Amino acid sequence: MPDERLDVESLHLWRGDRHVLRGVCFSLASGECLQVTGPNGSGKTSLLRTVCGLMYPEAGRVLWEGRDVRSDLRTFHCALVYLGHEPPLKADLSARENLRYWIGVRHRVGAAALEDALERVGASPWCERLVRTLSAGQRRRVALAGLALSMVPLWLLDEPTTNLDTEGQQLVGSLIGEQLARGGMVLAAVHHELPATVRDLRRLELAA
Amino acid sequence: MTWTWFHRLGSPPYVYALAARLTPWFAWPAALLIIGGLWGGLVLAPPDYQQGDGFRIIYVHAPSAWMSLMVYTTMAVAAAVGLIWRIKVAHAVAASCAPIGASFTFAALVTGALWGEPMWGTYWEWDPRLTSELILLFLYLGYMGLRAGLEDTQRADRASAVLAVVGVVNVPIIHYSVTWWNSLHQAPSVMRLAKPTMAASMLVPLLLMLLGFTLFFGAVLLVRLRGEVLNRERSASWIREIVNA
Amino acid sequence: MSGYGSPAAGVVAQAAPLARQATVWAGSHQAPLLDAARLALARDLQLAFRKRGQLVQPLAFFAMVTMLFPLAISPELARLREIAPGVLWAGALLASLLALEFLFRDDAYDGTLEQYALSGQSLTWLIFAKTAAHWLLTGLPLALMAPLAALSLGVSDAAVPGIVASVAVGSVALSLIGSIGAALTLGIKRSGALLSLLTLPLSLPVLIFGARATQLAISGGPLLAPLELLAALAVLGVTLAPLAAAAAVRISLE
Amino acid sequence: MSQFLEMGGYAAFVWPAYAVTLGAIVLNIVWARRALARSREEARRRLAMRGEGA
Repeated sequence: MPDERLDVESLHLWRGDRHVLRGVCFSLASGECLQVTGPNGSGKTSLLRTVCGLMYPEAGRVLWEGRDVRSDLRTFHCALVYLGHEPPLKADLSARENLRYWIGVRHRVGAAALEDALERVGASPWCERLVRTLSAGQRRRVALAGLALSMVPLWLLDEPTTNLDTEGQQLVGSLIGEQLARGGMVLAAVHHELPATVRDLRRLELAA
Repeated sequence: MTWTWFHRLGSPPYVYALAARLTPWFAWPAALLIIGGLWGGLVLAPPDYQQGDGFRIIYVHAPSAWMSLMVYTTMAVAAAVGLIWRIKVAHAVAASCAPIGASFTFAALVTGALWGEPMWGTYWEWDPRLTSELILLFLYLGYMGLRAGLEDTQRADRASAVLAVVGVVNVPIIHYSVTWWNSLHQAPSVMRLAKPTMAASMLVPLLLMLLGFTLFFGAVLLVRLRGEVLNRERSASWIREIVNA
Repeated sequence: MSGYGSPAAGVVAQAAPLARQATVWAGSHQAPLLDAARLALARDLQLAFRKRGQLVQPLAFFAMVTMLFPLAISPELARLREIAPGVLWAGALLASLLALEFLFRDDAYDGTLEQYALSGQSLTWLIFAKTAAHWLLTGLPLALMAPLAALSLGVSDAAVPGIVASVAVGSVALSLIGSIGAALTLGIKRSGALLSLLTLPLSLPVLIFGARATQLAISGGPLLAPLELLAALAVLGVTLAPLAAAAAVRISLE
Repeated sequence: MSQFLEMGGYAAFVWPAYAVTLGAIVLNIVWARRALARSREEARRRLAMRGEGA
């Protein structure tokens, strides 16, 4: 297996009484971005959570480099980062502390890399402030800094542009672009289209 | 070959049909055994030389206490199977067990207290067996409370399964600690179950009752199991046949 | 749930060099497990010290409970001394229960638990680290405060070391047992009563051995036996409870 | 017969104990049947709902 590769084979997921995912199939190779669209409640978030192994599908498999991720979830998790609806930040820690803990649990973070990431998302001026004092858009930027810090091949993004201004949305576009250029892959559930700067974009439409 | 029956036990329609077919095979022998045990225990068995006719409570107390533990163990084993192999039917079994076990634990407590009054002169004695039984009741209530608190059936199944397994690991520890605690504070209890010298005329009705209660548990479990299996199925066409039948 | 070997370098690092020499994914820098656990512990401690008010609450509660008994029973020290072990342990049990509700709740809300579960680290260890933080923030302070409460109940100061030891060891087991209940009740609104119903029966052995050790400490008897039993419970808890709690956390994320 | 009912002076304890246990048995039967009926009803309702939706 020379390349990182994600294959999703006919996922079926039920939530209570609802058949949320009805045989979703796709695959992602190095340098590819898949944009998942669909109306509210069509299962975009569920798809991301099922792919990363938080939810357990009734049928179907997720393969990473040709192997079922269920056989070794930890290895798969080392290769991905998942960004949910809400940035995973503690209100009572500063932006910088949050990043240090969040990403530090995954892998070692150098001080310089941390500052670079904060600089990159334009968070340097306010990175000492407690997250509870930050706006929703600023929090989203901190989460993006975490994304930039975690050098992993697979990004799973749930509505990455929510709450961001135009400039912030461009930032998401360029971060994704860099990730693809590195040979990484991105799976993004979006309501609003990803910025046009993202090339090699493929689409997956989920029905309601 | 030998595994096919095991796999079929994971298939809801098969289990539903099997449970329906098996129920009478448990229910009728259970009824006969319990009636026989009652007759033997209340009429045929002679009064105890120390406790007189008061000892006859044993024929309902001991089977209830046996049920409380046996059902909990069954529940925990089913829960563990469901948790490890993600078998829905196993979770359905575990969920069916809890109310049955809780009701008999309650019965064991009440009959124990009613036995205690003539024997100890008080309804409630902090006897290790009764105390453990009381805690077991709390474990059942906790299990059912957790199930009730979680709305999503799948989550309720898995979370309550963890609790059942944790509980079954704890039951021996709790019993040991309560016995240890009791030995510090009072003389050994007066109540002695299953004396080795128990006469056959006393023992046989007890065995009949124990077996009868166990089969009764099987029958009730099978009825409840059908309901729980239905609750966990969503679109299968076999449900249509059952519901419209 | 955590039966894998150490994630070590991660498969990415093995796969990447073949295709793209240039890209080095972070999988190759996966933080050692102990570093990750230490970071999780440090995060919880730092957060707790940012909210000192919440830190004091269980202690204040414990003091209040201890105060209730002299008022409700009698101010006679001889009688209070007799019931002191029960008062101390019932108080400690309830106080540690009070703090349990917050063990995972905030982390579940803000997505931290999700990130832990997806970190590639052993969730069991991270949960253990969180439980350790919980003990440092409630169990240990309670153990240090228990002698004060005991002295107010007429216990002689010779009993202080025994009381501290028994509450310290016993509260380890209490925190661990409680972590299971706290993880199971995640996502249930108003889970306080349910949490008590789940946790208290399981905590009973701790109460029994702990109160006995305290009693022996007060009467000057040999308290090693109950203390050893308490320690055994704590060890059993350390080995099993984080596994169960991690399983419960995963279930809550499903 | 009345001697049997007296239970050697223990009637006040023996009969309630039997009553409670047999009560538990009867209640289990009733509850189990009711639970099954409820599950069937629920299943029927869900099928009907899906039928209308499709």
